Amino acid sequence: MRAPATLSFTGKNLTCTRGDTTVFTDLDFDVDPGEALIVRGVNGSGKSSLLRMAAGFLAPTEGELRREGDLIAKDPENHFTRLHYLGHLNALKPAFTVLENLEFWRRLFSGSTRSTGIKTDARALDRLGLSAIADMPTHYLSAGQRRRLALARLLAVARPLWLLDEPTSSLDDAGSETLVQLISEHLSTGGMVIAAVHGELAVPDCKTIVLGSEPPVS
Amino acid sequence: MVNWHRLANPKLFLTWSRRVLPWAAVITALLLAVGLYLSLFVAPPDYQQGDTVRIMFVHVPSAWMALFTYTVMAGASAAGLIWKSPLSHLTAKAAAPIGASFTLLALATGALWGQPMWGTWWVWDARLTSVLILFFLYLGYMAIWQAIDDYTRAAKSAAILALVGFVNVPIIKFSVDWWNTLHQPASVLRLDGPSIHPTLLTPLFVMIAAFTGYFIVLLLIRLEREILARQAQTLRRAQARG
Amino acid sequence: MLVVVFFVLTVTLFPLGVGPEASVLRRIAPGVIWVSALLAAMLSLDRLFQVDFEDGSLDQLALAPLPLELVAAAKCLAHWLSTGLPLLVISPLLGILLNLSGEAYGTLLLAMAIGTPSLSLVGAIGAALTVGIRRGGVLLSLLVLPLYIPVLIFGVGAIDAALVGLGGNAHLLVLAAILLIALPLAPWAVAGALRLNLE
Amino acid sequence: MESAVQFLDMGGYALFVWPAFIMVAIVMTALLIWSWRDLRRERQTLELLAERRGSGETAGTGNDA
Repeated sequence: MRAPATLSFTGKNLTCTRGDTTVFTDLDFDVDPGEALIVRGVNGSGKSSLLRMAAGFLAPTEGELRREGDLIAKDPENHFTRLHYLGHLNALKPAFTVLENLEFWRRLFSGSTRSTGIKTDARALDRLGLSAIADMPTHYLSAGQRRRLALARLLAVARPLWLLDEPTSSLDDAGSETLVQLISEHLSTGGMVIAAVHGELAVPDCKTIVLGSEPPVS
Repeated sequence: MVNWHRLANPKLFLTWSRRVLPWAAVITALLLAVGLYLSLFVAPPDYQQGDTVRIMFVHVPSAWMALFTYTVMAGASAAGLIWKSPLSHLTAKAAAPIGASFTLLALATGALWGQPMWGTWWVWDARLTSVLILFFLYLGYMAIWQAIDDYTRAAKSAAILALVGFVNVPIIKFSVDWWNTLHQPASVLRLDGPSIHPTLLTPLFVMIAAFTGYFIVLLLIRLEREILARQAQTLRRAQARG
Repeated sequence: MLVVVFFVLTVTLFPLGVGPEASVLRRIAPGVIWVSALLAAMLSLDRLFQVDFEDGSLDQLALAPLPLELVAAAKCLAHWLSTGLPLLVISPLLGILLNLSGEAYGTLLLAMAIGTPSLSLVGAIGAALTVGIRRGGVLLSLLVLPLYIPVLIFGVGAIDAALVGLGGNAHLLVLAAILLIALPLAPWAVAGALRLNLE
Repeated sequence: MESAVQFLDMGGYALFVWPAFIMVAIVMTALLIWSWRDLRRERQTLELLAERRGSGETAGTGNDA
């Protein structure tokens, strides 16, 4: 193991109960900068719960989540502002155009003024092949295009930790390839990714944990 | 964060409450008997209101219990949110229907008391109106428990509502009192009379004590039922998956 | 804008119900305007957080660099600008509709200006508590209307006092006090309630 | 006997005093009985579940509220 990575994101014997059912118990994981963690498991095995817990939305019933050594529960804001969370829902307003949606979130997240952000928005849209329809209202977009727009948010504002819940859902092959490239680039710049997936996500040398049936293997 | 409250508390509570319940029931019964005897037989009729003043011996305790129960609910909700103990949320949930019943009793007895005096069943008196609004706060609290399926979310939402309601009770009381004095010159026959005659005080306090005892007995019963219902639900879920 | 139409429509119902006599209308004008404003403000509350909850924006709002309390305050302001302000602007017109006598208009505007923000703040708490609940709108009105009563009483009281010539300052001050209580507490309660929905 | 009738009359307000007391008595006892029956029913269902669980599986897990 390399020097104890101070920038790592770790979870120790996490237990998650939803209502009264225990979704998973004493689960450990740790992700260091430049590493990806793939979460597998059958439907309902708690993949989404784990990601929402990692994001700090859902407090673990037992166990601790630490980022760079300190508890995220102590200072959730600090954790929130340094992660991207991509859930099943894309958080897009149908009435806004593609560019307006991206710009809204970019300005809210980075707090930067309009001018500097224009270039990053354009680059993000271009990277995901949405430049052509930048001015189209979002409710005209297909599910795949909406998913790409949600992914564009990851590029528009640089944040070290990506939490992706089935990011490839409704993406076509080209889209999935782009996603894998984006993840690899993010990892190469020292970013961290935790992704819940079904099927394959061709990210080289990444850790995997499986929820549900058999005990997690790291 | 330390939540040792959570684990030990319910079982500890159940053993404790089963021991306390019979005693509380006996004391309450005694208080009720004494109170009824005093209010019906011993207390003299009021020189102005005659015997209708006896209704005060059930009206005032009911209204007082309605407010007391809401305070208990707010306190339990605050404790539930701060120390994250489900027992507190269950206490508030168990208390709500009791409080709502007391508000209804207060309104009904108030109408029965007001009728001979003002010839109408409902009087927009400041206290009666405040109790009516308190009844709506109770309905809102109970409705939110029903509306949300997930237990933890329902408990916390209800707790927030109880606290928001609690902050508003004095504001509502103040504004209704002010509104009442504006529209109705202070009527001589205020519900509790110009000043309560000393001989009426003792029965009143005994009745209030009896009502409080009744509240505690009922709360313990309802709380135990809530705890057992939760445990049954967990067992059912476990078996469904087991 | 629908809110304003609802407001005007509700107020016009009263003369049809109560009868057109000017003296009666003048007497009940403040009450009618305020009750209608209350209902109008409450109508648009359930969309305040429900839409964001359903399309996933609520999660992203929690990830924004500003605290959730500030997001809640911004939502309350947005609700006031979209409902409270239009109601404020149109209320004199309704005063005319109900033969409200001349000297009360100043106090009417002042009372509405100080009172309607409290409606948005307190209403936002109800909206946040009923996010994600089926048929939450009905529950929302049950939760929020009792809490609106103080604003109603002192809002109408201010106008009545102005009509009688005493001047509604005392009532406006109480309305301001209610607002000052709601200003810090409401966003805090709303944020607490929203966090529940993040789980 | 005479004072009994006079007592029941409540100085002419019998129609108001007695209903008030009776109503309070009815509501309070009804609430008490209803809650008590609820509790007993809950205890039975819990025992039932516990038995089935006991026979069903060996490891009885301690559960809490």
